[in-house]
Amino acid sequence: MKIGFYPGCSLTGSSREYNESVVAIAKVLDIELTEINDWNCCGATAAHSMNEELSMSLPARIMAMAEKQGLTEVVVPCAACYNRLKVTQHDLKDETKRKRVSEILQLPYDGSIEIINVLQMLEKYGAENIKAKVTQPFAHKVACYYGCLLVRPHSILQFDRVEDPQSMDELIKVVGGTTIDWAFKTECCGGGFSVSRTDLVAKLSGNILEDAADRGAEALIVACPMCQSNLDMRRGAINKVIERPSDIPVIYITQAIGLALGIDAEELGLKRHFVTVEL
Amino acid sequence: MEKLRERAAAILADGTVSLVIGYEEGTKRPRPLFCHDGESARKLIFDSRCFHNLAVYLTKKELVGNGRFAVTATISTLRSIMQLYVENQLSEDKLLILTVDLSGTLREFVTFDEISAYVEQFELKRGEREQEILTRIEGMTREERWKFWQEEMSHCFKCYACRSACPLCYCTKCVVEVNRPQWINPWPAPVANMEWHINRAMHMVGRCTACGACGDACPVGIPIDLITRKMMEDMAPEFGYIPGLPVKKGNALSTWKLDDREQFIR
Amino acid sequence: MSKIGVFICHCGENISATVDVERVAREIGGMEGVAHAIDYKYMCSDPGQTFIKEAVKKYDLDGVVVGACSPRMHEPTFRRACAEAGLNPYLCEMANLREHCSWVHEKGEETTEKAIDLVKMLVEKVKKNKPLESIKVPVTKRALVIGGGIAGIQASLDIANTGHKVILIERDPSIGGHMSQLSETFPTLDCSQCILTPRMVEVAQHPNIKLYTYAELESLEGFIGNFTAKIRLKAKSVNYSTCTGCGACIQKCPVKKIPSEFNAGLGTRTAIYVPFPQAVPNKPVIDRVNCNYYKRGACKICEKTCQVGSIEWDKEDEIISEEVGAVVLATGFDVKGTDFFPEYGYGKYKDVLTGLQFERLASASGPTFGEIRRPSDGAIPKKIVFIACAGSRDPAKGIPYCSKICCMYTAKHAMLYQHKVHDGESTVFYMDIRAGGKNYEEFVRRAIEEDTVNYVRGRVARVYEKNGKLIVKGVDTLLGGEQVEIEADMVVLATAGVANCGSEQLAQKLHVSYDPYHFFAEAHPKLKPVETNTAGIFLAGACQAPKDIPETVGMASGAAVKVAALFSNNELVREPIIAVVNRLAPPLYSTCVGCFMCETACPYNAIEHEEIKARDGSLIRTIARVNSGLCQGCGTCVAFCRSKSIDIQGYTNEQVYAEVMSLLND
Amino acid sequence: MSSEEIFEPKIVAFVCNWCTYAGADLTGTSRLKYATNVKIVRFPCTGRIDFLLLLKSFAQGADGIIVSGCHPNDCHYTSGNFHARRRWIAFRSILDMMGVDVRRVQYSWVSAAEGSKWADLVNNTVADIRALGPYTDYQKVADYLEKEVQDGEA
Repeated sequence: MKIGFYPGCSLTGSSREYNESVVAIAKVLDIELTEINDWNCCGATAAHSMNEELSMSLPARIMAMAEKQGLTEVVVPCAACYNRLKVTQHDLKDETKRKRVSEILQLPYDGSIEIINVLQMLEKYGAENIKAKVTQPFAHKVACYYGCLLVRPHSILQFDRVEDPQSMDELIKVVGGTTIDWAFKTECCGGGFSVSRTDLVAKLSGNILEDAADRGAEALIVACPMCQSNLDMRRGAINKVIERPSDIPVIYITQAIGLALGIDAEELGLKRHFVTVEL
Repeated sequence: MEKLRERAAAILADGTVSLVIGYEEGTKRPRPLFCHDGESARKLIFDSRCFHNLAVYLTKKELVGNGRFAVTATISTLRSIMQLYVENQLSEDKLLILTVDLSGTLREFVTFDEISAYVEQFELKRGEREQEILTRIEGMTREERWKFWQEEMSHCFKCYACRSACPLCYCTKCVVEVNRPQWINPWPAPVANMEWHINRAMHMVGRCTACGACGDACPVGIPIDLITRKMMEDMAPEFGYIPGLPVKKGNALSTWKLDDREQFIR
Repeated sequence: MSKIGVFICHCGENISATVDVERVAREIGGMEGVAHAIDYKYMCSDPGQTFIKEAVKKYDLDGVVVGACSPRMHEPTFRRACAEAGLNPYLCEMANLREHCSWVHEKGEETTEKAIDLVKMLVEKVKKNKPLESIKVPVTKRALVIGGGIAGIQASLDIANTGHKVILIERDPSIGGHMSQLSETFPTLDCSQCILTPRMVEVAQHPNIKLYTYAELESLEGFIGNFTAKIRLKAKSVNYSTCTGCGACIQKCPVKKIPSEFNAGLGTRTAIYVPFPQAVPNKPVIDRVNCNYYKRGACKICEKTCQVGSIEWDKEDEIISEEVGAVVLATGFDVKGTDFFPEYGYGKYKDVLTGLQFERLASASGPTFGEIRRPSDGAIPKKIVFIACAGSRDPAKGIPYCSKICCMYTAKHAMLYQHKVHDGESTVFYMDIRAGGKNYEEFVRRAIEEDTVNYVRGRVARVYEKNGKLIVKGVDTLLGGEQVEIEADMVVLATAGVANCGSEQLAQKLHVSYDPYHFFAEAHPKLKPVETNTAGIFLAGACQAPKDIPETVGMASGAAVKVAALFSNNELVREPIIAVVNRLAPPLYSTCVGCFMCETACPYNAIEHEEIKARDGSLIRTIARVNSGLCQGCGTCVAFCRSKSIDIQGYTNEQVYAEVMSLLND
Repeated sequence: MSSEEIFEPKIVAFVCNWCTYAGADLTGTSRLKYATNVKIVRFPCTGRIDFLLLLKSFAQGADGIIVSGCHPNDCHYTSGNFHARRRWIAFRSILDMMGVDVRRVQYSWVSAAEGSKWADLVNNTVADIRALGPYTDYQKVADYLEKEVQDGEA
């Protein structure tokens, strides 16, 4: 299986382990990732809260570059980037906007590229094929946490059940894990307020962590760098505000699968987390 | 072919049918043959040179009478027969169809479905002639097409051979004979000719099976079969049917879909 | 040669201001076949009409053209005038000189010339007009009412009381519908069953009503005044003529754990069952899906217990046919289940209920005998949350409309709860309170003020279970969007009212149209709320849109009056604007060759097969014939007919052809 | 006609009684102005409109034609307009094949509530046809015998 690859900024910085684990499992599953040449930032929260044209142009350039490279399908592990690219693609269905953007970019853009997230890539790859490659079943009871950006707005992303998504749970089951039925799958973790309003993040992420812990989850499984860092990096702040401080680790779905595929923790970047991962 | 003759003779003999319509050797090319007895059935031939669409006779009561009769059918004839079934012009209990397939074996059909199952395998393709002329026409501008047809139509002297040859022109009173009002003047004249052929095409929408009989019949060689041919090719995708393969219920014009596509309605 | 009279109206100044009416009259007067042409200030006035009547007699006119306003306005007026003067009304046509000419153009040459053309056109048409007789169709004075809820019951009784026969069919084993499931009713809090059951009994006993329960409509053929309904009587497996309804079989039935439809799944019932104690008819049916005998071929305990031997094991569905003149659709509505709401637990939490389920809890005849208890553990909920607009007014959920009844019944529920659980605490999350209706607003105020129900304006984002409690996370938009979190013992969703299952198929059987949500469509949103687009079929109650009991009853009576009005005539009179297939002398009989393309084209199934037979009875030909009762006169068939064998009266080929020619000939 | 004086096209409108005719009535009651070139022929339904009428109109010297009825799903007869739509799809492609100028036939949906749409439709169509000029191509070949018969009849 060959597929285009857009890591995005987080995966080269705060969440390198996500990048590492994606690359690692891709290798084992022999999925050939072709990184987009000279890719740029998707604009994240900042751009679209300030300037519409900019917020569309940045993702549009990424996709235009991919088109230029002849890619037809691109996997975007970062939920935020995934969301921005999809939303832009949707907005640029509008003729006038598309014209405007391509004149800003000085690049042709036809929006034909299919943007998918990691979960979709693995679904495409096929549960059976993954199962076949499992060497050490991921025998853990975990809470799959999707966050906001992966599933909302449903009208645009058209991915999974918006209030009670299942795709990650399915993948965990495929690699031998069990998932808890809980209430905070798609609650907000505090997102971009990580720095400016750590208190808020502590409260919101706290609720999530607490519920997962209370229901006996050994770990939180995520597919979004922002969620991961809030739940992991901000654990100190979180544990200050919640009743029962918790040390359950927060790992990426790709890391969980990586472990099941027998890839060693180092390579999956499991040593990079703030909350020690012992799984 | 021998088998065909034997079978024809047999069914005539045992009274299964009172008539077998087929082909016999003609002076230049095969011509239609009406066998009422085993004797004449021996003259029957059936090969690639037989192209007359015998379906045209099947709706003529004075020829076929009220009894059961048989016809040796080419693929075109089969297509026409299917359409005639759809339009209640033939009844399955009155008709027995004989044909010889590519492998040379004799086949018999009665019902619409039997024929359909067989005809399905044959795709309706443009022949060289059609291909040549149609690509030429398709290459023209609108004005050129208008000139082209004006020129062609100027030869038409309204002999209505096209009408007589067409198996689907079975109306007892044709629209040109309707005179209250006189929609289309029966005599040859530029507009009247134009109207006649456009009208023919409209009447053939969803019905024509592109047997080409009209074109073959035209004594002045106007490629009129291509008007219906083109129409059929254009409409097939629009209304989602397979060219030359009639469907049982409702023709393209007398049915509709909520999502019929069109770009010209403001 | 024809003698046409032409009458040009000034319409006060409306036409004459921009059109030179004198000139129009003058020029038309000179037209071939025009015997008389005048202009007058107000043609529709009494003197104006008198002019026409006199002219018809004086010049013995064989056609009249009135150049005035739109025919959609005054065609009937002038046709009547002609009829009174002894001229066939269908020989009168109107030229639209006002809406289509004087009002849309400036004063000037062209305007007058256009006016002349328009009149000319109609003169040419009238020359080809033929006298027509309006069509009379007989009326079968029996009504079919589909659905035995309050709407169907009311409609049946009203029709029956006008002295006409009614056939009432109900899908379930008993009539009563949703209303019989309700505890108390707003705004009066009187017991639903107490007011309904007498009506149910009345239906059963009414001499003019024939009741078929456990029956469904199979098909409906025909047209207004002349329908044939095929009705499927589902096998009850119990002989009602001998069954005494003693109920012994029900006591003994070993299959006891079937969720009861009547109790909205909260209670259970047996395999042989009467849906509820006050059922009409109060006799059981066997639910073959769950019955041991039908499942495994063994049991038959009910048969042993039955004193009168009423059990009929191998009884099969029966299809009967009834002739009726009108149909009332009263198939009601349904409510969304809790499983429609992922954010509220996808129906996996036992103590998250629908409003209908709460009705059963609150009902004295319900599974808890009127005590509010949690389905999960039978405990009495101390904290209860009601969520209004669960699904309704939510485009994301595909239900953008307001279900209308929820605001009221939610207020009622909260009220009932407070009356039953005095130390209880109830909260209602709402978007808006829609309490339009007599004493409705007052009712809601009472809930808030006297029964201290806590109303929170805001949506609930999520409901989830945590250590035996239901955590309700919502927002209070009146307190600056403050987040609210309630640990509730029970949550009641005022789920959206939706079209009843199968309504789409039913609509297709009846050829009535339905809206995107599968509610049946009324003929006109304002002026024809109980009619459908199919003549002779009427609507009553929530099958048209969610509505409360008073509205439903009102609508049902409305439909009943429409039926009664229809039945007040022995025959129906219709405009003769219909298609006809030409008939000629033998040997042709008709130019129709019977290809029946018209048949597939006709939206009303009005094309019939007519067999032309010789004296000896042998079939000569089969040609098309138009059923004048079914034909609505669209003329689609006419445009199809290759041999021009079918034509439409009032818009014949000759007429329209003449119009077009006159317009362009000069 | 000399080139400087503006050309007044002859346009026939075939409309259905329930939507477009009523819509045109509304144009009147709302006193919206439009060109006098268009004359309306009333039909019960677009389903009734025979393609031959369109042909005859051109033969009789029409420079343009408007065909208009109820929007899809609004047909008074539930499906007449759907039938019509199919007919026009087929008819248009045949006319085009024969080299007839299909731009001269303007199809439209105008509801009983769209008085202003009707006015615009008429004005735009008049403008378009004016731009195309008289349909002499067709009129040239319109045959004299036919004319004579017509005059004889009329």
